[in-house]
Amino acid sequence: DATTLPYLLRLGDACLVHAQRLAEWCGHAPVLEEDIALTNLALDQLGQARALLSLAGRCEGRGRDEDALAYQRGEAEFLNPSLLELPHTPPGDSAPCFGRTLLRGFLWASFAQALYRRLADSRDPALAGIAARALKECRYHAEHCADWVVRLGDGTAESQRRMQAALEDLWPYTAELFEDDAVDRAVAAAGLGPAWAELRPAWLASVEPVLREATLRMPPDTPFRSHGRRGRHTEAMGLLLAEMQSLARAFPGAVW
Amino acid sequence: DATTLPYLLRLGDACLVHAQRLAEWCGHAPVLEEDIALTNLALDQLGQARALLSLAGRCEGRGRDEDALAYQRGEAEFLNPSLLELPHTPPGDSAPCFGRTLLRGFLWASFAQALYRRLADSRDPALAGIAARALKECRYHAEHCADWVVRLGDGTAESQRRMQAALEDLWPYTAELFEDDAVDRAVAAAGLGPAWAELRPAWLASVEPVLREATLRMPPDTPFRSHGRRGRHTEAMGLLLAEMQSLARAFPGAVW
Amino acid sequence: QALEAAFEARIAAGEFIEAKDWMPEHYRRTLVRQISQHAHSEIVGMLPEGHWISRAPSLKRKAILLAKVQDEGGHGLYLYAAAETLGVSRDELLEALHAGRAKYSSIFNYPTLTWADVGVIGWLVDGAAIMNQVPLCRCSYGPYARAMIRVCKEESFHQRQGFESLLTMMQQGTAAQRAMVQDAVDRWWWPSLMMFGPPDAASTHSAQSMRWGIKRESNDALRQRFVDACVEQARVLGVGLPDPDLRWNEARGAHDFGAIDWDEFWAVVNGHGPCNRERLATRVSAWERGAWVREAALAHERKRAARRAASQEAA
Amino acid sequence: QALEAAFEARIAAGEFIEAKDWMPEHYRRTLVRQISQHAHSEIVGMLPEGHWISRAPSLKRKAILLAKVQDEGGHGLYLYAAAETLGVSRDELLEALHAGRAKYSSIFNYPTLTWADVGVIGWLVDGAAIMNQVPLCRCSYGPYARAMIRVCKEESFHQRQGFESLLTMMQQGTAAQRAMVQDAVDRWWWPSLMMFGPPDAASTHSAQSMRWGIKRESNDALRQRFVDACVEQARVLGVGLPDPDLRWNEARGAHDFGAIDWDEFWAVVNGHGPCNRERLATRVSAWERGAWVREAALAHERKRAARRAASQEAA
Repeated sequence: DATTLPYLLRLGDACLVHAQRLAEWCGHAPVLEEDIALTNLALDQLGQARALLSLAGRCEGRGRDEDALAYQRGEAEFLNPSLLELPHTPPGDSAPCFGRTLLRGFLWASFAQALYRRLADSRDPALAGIAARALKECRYHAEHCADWVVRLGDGTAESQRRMQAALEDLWPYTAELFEDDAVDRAVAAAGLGPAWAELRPAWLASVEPVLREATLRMPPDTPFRSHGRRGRHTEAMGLLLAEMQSLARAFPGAVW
Repeated sequence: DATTLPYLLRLGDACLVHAQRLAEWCGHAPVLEEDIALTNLALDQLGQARALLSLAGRCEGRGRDEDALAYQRGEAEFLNPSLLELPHTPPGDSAPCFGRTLLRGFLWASFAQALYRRLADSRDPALAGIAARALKECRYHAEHCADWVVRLGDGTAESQRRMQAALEDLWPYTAELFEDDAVDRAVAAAGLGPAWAELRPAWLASVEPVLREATLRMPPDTPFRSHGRRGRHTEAMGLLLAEMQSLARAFPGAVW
Repeated sequence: QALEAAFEARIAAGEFIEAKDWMPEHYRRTLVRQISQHAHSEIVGMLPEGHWISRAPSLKRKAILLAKVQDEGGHGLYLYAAAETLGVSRDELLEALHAGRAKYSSIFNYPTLTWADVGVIGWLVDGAAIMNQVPLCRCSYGPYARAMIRVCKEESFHQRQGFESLLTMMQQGTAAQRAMVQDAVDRWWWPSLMMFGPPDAASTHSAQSMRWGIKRESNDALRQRFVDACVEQARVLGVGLPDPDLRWNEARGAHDFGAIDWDEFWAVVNGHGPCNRERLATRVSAWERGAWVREAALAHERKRAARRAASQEAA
Repeated sequence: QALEAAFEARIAAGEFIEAKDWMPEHYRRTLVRQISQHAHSEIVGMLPEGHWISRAPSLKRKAILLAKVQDEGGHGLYLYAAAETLGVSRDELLEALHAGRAKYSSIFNYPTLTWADVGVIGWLVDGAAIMNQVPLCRCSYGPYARAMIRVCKEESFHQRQGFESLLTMMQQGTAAQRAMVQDAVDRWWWPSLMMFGPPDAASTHSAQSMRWGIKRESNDALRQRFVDACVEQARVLGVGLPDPDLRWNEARGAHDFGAIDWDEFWAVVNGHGPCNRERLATRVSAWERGAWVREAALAHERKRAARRAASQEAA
């Protein structure tokens, strides 16, 4: 129906876009162990994306598979929260910031854990199965990222400054995760999954202690709102998709 | 025939790719006057590219216009020398280097002047007409860029260091401009235009005094060779095309 | 007092004030604020459209867009020059922008998400800018008025180009292109209406500026004129305007339109728009990355001057 | 002398030398050079293939490629660990790489220009690497031999995946895809043959290394075996190999093949290959950009240790 599909795409696209970003570190991380760990996160997120997009395609019933959804949609049809599409490079900076990546990874994995925990009880057994598996992965992601958030927040003066700046950049984008809307309400009413807005207390409960341990100050709420879940993205999204889809679009009819 | 087309594409693609790179500075230059000047260079190069690609399309006789050639070809079909596709950011650096851009602009405009001067006498009146007009533009480009090369070469210790590094990076790519091959020989024999290899003395005569005034040391020749003119590009080219062609490819059948 | 009276008399007579003329400090400050804000808007305004240069879908459109963004840089140049006649340097003005003390037009804090945004910015944003700026061609300060004449002429050209590009997509394009245009109109319509500033009732500065001829028409009057013009243009394009309350009011001889979300307006003005952080950071970073270039140019100039002096001495 | 004789006897008996065992300094140095060069090759080798992760044309292929590049990072880890058993730290080895004192496999100085390059690297480059490395699984130094067993197992898997991806394109793909595969084979064939090193006549180090079992077969013998295997695989794929002199020699029971351009080989080894500058600069910049992260991690560790110590004292 008209609400299940966007509900699944919001999560599936988030995983896909996050995987795309995480993979940018492969070969470029500060230590070899993190080249491997971030690629691991990317692989897990990609696996979740594939399962969710495949399910979305079946649910849509128009014959689109994971690749049709990943490679043949336009920007406005992607429904990931904007948080996940932001570049690793802070606004105005030149180089990608590892701390920003890990902080986003932490904010998202904490959210994803809360969401998958509820989705594991979904009335839809396929979705429940995906969620049960993903939950374990996200638990590891949240731990790995939280370790780094603490290490870098409570590290040197410079790392503290960078992490606080990253938090101030990223925090406004987390508001979108909990915006209530008709899609979420319908899905929640049908027992398919929770309205994301319900997850805020659980999310805050897992996020706050880590930020505190990392000596980071939580930014105040602002009227800023991103709207990726409604298909209105940031300027970063078009460039991400241009690159991601370039090859698939340049070879119509190809089999890979 | 089979040699005129690649001969025209080598030059037309060089102008197109150079315009694409120059335009990246628009809004990001070190002084507002250079935002405007570099955009001017980009516009001139784009105008030359359009004229040359249109001529190439007519010469090919398969109904491809400038846009079909710019947006629907694969990487290996682009025949610009690799020099023009290199990013403004030096290898391993984070930010684009204005000096590197102006140095490349100078090396290329000096070459283009020498080439257009000869093409203005082409047996093909359409090509001769394009060349006559482009020659005036390139004279201005060479002057503008040379001024900056001197200013930055003979400026501060830091600017000298950056310019020397840029010269050492870019110089090996200039060897390609003068590689002799069957395409050039056939075209020269037909009186359509010079073999690029013939232009080396004229080019060196205009380049050397400026580099000397800029206090830059000309790097020794090395066995390094780039092969963009044969369609074998650098890793930068695929990403440049992915971005440039993304919109055109995502909307098949569109009219803009 | 005599000076002030003479100044007021020239204003009243509709004469231009020139750079060398005496003027009240408040007049000067108001002008510097307004002109520099306008100049900053031009150079920040290069960014949202510049974002699409690399992806322009045809070489002709790429050339048009490049030339347009270049013109905006040119407007920035004239306007900084006009501000400099008031005794403040471009570097000082840029410093104020980079430090967040000076403002630029809030409209440029919205993102350009599709190619149609480029056309819609030409049509609606440049259209609103012209509506705001044409009266300034008769502004009391001569250098500003003359700069605005040139700016307005070029902006009108951009506005027609933007409209023409949308018309091509709507009339000759695919269904996907038409949907892209409609989506862009939906996103830019309300922010464009906000470009005329707060309702007259809430607008500061206005009375004094009107009297000085720095401002010549009220926010609401200009906004109404813009809406009336756009309704007809939207009909020609074949796009809808995203306002269910928009309708012709025979009695007023004008279109009624829905309530503007002023909370959004103030949020964006106060730094919480979609791209405020990115726009400013991009400008600051371009400036900082260019520091070595500007230093080298100065160093080279000094070396040349020294060499000239030495060779004259030797002669 | 007694130690040396015992060492030589164990080598002769085909026994493993372990980290704690006595070994001649030259043996140690040779091993450090070879193992670290191999480790560096793994991490530099992440770059050319990593270049295509963002554009992988299907999600399945993206996952396979990610996992493969991750495995290369893993190989780097085992190999640095094996080198560390010889008393040299990973940081020292990286420092030598970044300063240009240590080498890595020259093959990674070639660019990946199309998606087919990813498949061809799997097929030919990993294929050649396995051919080189399988004998090292029986190398005399235990930690290296054990690392190589694991590496070779994974590389074989990668090689099959690369081959399978090419087979899919050749058998189920479009004409454009088949052309892309052929183009990639044309570019990678000769550099792959160069991976076995200079001809035996020109090869240094070899005799001693053979005696120590650090190397077990000659460059030319391995190269011949590789060519013979590839001819059959190319036939299955339906691609041509870009060598007009390649043909079966019944008398030798092996394929004759054309002359390798050793000038190109030495140019690339000596820093003048297509991507030497980019590869090294990319590694150095990743390392330098990560400095603040590594420093912060150390600082945090010190803080924690201090807090632990303080709380134990208090208790």
